[in-house]
Amino acid sequence: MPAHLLPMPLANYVSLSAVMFFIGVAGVIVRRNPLIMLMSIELMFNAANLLFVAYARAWLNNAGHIFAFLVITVAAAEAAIALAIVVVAFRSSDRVDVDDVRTLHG
Amino acid sequence: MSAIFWVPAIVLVASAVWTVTASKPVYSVVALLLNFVALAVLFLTLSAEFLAMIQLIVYSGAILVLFLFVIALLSSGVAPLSLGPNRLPRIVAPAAICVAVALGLVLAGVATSHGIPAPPRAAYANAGSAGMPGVFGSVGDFGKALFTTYLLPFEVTALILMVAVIGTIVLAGDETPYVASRRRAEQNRKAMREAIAREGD
Amino acid sequence: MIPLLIILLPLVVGVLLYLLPREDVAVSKIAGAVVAAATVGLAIGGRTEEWTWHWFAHPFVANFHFGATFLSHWLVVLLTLCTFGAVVSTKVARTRSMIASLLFLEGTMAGLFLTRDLLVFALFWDAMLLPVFFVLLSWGPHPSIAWRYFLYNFAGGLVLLLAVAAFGALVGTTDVIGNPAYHGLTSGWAPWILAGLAFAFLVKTPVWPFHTWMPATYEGTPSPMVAVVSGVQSKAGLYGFIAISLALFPQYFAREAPVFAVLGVVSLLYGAFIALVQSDIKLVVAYSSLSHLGLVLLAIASLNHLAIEGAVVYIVAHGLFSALLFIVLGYVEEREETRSLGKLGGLGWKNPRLTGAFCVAALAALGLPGLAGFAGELVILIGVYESGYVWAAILALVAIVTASAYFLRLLQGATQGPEVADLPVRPDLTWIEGLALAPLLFALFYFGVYPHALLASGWLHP
Amino acid sequence: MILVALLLPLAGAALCWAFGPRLRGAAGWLATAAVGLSFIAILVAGSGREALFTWMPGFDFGLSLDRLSLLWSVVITGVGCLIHLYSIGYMHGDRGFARFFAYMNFFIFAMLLLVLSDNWVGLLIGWGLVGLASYFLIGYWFDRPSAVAAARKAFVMNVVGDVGMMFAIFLLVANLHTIRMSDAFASAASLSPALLYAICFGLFVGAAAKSAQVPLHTWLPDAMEGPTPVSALIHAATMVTAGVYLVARCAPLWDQSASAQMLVGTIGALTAISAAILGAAQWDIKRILAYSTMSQIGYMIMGVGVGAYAGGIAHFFTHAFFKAQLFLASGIIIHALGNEQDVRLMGGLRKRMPLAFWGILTGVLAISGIPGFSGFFSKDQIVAGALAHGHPYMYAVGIVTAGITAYYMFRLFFITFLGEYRGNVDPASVGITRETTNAAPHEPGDDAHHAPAWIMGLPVALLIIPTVLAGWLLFGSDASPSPWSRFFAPQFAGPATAAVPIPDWLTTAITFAVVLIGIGVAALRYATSAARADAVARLRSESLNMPKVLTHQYYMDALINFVFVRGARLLGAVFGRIVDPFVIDGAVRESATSAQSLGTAVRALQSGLLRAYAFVIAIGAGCFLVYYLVTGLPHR
Repeated sequence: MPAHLLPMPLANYVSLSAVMFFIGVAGVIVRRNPLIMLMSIELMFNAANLLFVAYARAWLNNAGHIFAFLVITVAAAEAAIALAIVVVAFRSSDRVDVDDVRTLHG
Repeated sequence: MSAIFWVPAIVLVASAVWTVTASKPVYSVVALLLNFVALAVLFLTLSAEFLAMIQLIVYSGAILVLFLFVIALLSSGVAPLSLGPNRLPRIVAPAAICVAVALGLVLAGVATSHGIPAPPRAAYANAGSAGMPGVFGSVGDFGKALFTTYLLPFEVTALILMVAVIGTIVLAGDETPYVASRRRAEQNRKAMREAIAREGD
Repeated sequence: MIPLLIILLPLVVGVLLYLLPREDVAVSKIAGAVVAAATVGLAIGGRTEEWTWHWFAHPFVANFHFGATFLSHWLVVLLTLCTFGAVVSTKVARTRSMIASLLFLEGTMAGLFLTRDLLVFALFWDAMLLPVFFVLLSWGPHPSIAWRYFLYNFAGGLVLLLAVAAFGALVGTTDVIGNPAYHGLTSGWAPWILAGLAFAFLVKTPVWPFHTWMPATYEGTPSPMVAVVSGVQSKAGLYGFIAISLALFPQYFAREAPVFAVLGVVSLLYGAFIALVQSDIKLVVAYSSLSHLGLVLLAIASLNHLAIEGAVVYIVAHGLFSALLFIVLGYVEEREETRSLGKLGGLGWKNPRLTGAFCVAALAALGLPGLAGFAGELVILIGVYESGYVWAAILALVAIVTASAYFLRLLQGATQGPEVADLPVRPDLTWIEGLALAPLLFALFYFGVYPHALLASGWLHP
Repeated sequence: MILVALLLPLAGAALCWAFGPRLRGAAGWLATAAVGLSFIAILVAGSGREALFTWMPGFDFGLSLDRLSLLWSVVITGVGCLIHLYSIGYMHGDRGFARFFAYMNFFIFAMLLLVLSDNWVGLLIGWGLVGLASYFLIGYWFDRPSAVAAARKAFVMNVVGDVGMMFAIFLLVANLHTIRMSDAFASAASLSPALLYAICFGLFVGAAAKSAQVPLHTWLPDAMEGPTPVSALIHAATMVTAGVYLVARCAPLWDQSASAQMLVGTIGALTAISAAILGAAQWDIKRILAYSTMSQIGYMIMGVGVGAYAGGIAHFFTHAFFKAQLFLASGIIIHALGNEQDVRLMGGLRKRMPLAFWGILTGVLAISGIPGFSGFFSKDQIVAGALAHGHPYMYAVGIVTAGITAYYMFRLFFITFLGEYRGNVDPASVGITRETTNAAPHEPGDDAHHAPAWIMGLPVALLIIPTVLAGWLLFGSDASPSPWSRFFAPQFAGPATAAVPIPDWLTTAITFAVVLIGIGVAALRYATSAARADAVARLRSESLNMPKVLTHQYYMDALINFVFVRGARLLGAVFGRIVDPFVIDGAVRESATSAQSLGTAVRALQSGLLRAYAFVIAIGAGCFLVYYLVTGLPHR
């Protein structure tokens, strides 16, 4: 297999990434459990990573890898902070529902 | 040969759907784990072995475990869909439609476009078979790029992680410095009030 | 190094004043006066000095580049003279803070005039609002006046900053004021940048219809501060027009010049007629300022070499006599305990020296031949006429007649007529008060008899 | 030397102003000496030109003393010196003695600057400073509201004139690119007729304001609020004739423009006759003299306007003497009578004040044009000149005005000096309603009478000489030109005059006949023994029957007040009270409120629901997506 050839056409990877991304979007909008919303966000991150890696392979440029790596790192940080917020927000409530938190209301 | 793409791809989509639709967060975590593994496989097929490892270690090993901890901590993630009336009923349908339309648009765009850019002519110098040191996607290759060309972003990432750690402590710590100082101040005031009251007698 | 010194010395001393005990009025006053006098010397002596510190080079070059150009040299001299007068004449509660504010104002405005960099110009533009804002907050009759001053001018400052940023992005450097290497900007954005600059300048000057913050501000600010604000800060906009709009966007400014000419003429007449019916002495001078600065804008918009030379003379002259007028009005108010023309009168018998100073200031303001205002006025009008704005020149003549009417009304109302009997006779001008006025009076006479001194030293851009 | 002559009075003014309180009485002598030395310096200099300095780029200042400016300078400093001397007596003991002399000296300086400048800007500066000096001196007693108002009026009117001159100067400088007068005159022919007319018009606005010509004349009668020496110096002898000087100086411009000459001549004639008619209706001695001044300046303006320059300036020359004489002599009367200025309360003063009697008599004879006295010669030249230059209407007006002048001047003379002294009758019985008098509460204090009498008497006595004799300089014929016309021949090389249909001697005879009629009428009404015996009743009925249009000066004041003063104030009130707070600020407030309501509307979007925010973000991202799909990805 020549190094610059992909196992599949690039369009497949793009489509796969898009599907995964929009599943994540739908999850964020529809679900009310903050934990599942966060996991949906992780899905979106991963969709983006998939694109990075696929294009890096297609163009044989490892900048994509670097950025995927950075995304993973930032995702880790984000998850940590977000989970901390969730813990603080819902520590004393008996149910976990983002719609209960409305302090951002203008 | 195409199975090496299609099998992980199907697992990927299916597990993503499961993640979003699972009735309990714990199921979502399991589904997400599956998703990550499938993605790691895809990374491998794209000769990004280092990233595949990272994907498994960081995501599956660290982040998902964190999720599990939080679920356990809150212990209220057991009844997610039986939480009473949805406060955004009107959002769900349009959102679904919008998402579907957008997805359709993207897919249509991908399908009809001949414009997915072709690989640039200046191909990678040391392209070879996967796994070999110094080849595209290898740990050495990746590390060299990370610590030379992309050193600054890497350092900034370190800073971000640092901030995240501190932020987490401040936010979720039981006895945050802010709370502690406030409590001490309150105690002092109280003591002073009592002292004044005593002197009044 | 001298330009930097002119900027930093007042700022540093201003901060140091706060280390003094609050009651130590005399020391702070002497320190302020010494600093102001020192900056006068520096400003006159440091004409050719420049000082540069490279700030950043990306996304465009911006430098802390200070050094006087032709016009800014005179503006800084004017600024330091007015500050000296203001500091020496200060007689308010909390003298220390007032003098510190005056020094802050001097430092920031010296920065504004001396900088050669547009970005630094924009920063100082906002910085110079703060001392006045805080003075208005603490001494003014009502905080709303302070906010009004600040919001109007800060809105101008923000637009200015945007325009400067756009300029920097397009040209690649903002170190362009008085820079012969810069050869104009040709871009579709240029008119928008020009409009942004013009908005800030028009508000600051002020020019009709952006002037409504001005009367209340001038009325509410204590005399020493308003002397500097009216005498020098109002020139920031005109300086911008000459040194930035006109010098950096010659062809675009020329295209829009008729708009500015019309605004100038409207201000000229509008201010004159309103000044005619004001009964508060400070408001008379405030509206006269609107009128006079309209004339300068008209001169700039006429794009005529002669008119712009006249504008330079008139800018300096206006700074001198309006600072003088406001300081004198402060003295009058202090003695007569009112600013109403209906209650003032007969000062001429009681305080002849004060009346003399008042007289010179008012006569200079109404354009008496032989004092500094006249030279600028005449040359401006010749230039305006030459450039083809005949109607504007004729309307300006109407405003000159009106000016003589309202300034005489002011002068006579305050100093002449029957004496107001129910007040004890207050002492005439003390020597300290006279010291505050003397440099301004001298300059008014000197530049009136020999205005060529202002122009003999060269010219910024043709 | 010219510069010295110019600066001496300025130095005197500065000294008097700065050290006034310490100088006390010496201020008057100092000021007089400054003017006297200046007079000598002028005579020593004789003629010449001195470059001074560059005022602005391209604006070079200089002084020039030619025959025209020599004449004016000599009169200014000569008569000025006498009036300064007189003032020492008149102002003795006044509160602002030194200040008065500072102003007077400053006036002399400004006037000299006006006539000595060789360029337009210097002329304009002098023009403005003269107005300022006049303002100071009219408003000298500044605690008197009427004086303050009169001073302001004079100044603003003069600024109108300045502005007219400025306009002319724009035209000149913008078209000829020089401020030197001689250069402008040399190239005057290159200007188009319309431009030339505009220039002359602008200059004449200045001249008319300064010389109190219709319709810019209303300040002059009010200017009599100033002390009497001021009236003599400024509002009779020197400043008000600056307009004549200007027209004579710009003769090369006027010579090129017949329509401008027509304008100036007409205005001059109109002023001459209308002021003379008003002069016949006044009771205040200084106002009578003020209107006669206006009228006489009308003559001069008419003379220089029609091109009879030598005649016009000759009348200036003689008028300076006899009018100063009249004012100073009337000042003696006013001073002696404790500031009474109303002639109805005078009468029978011949015995009491012989010097004033003789002074006013010679002045009246001169101004009326009795042959042999100075006014006769110069007036005759103007009237004849009007005809010679082809203006029969002005000729007629000149003759009629001469008659009216004789009437009202002799009326003044008869009422004041003949009959019984009426100072102790009830003012109402002679028809005085208090608003028409302005008895000054504030003329010099009681100790004024301590000043030696000769100080005030000497100038009056000295002035009698030129009042009688100065006119003989003009005596001459076609065969042997008068010294005057020989002296000014190189100054005015005007076009040759047409043949005159009426010989000169006939003009003289007609004029003299009309003058005699005027004197006769005055004598019949005021000098017959019946009139003298019945003076109180006659004056009363005349006061009460005086036409309203005359007592209100043709309503000019009211008209100007209504149209310009009220108009400007109304405009100011509309701008200041309506436009500013409601229209402009209203727009600003409106934008503030609309921003607020926009904020309220946007607030609803901030539901606080996290998922709603996410949805909005998603829609935004979707918009970008659609945009890129439609337009294609940006290509590098």
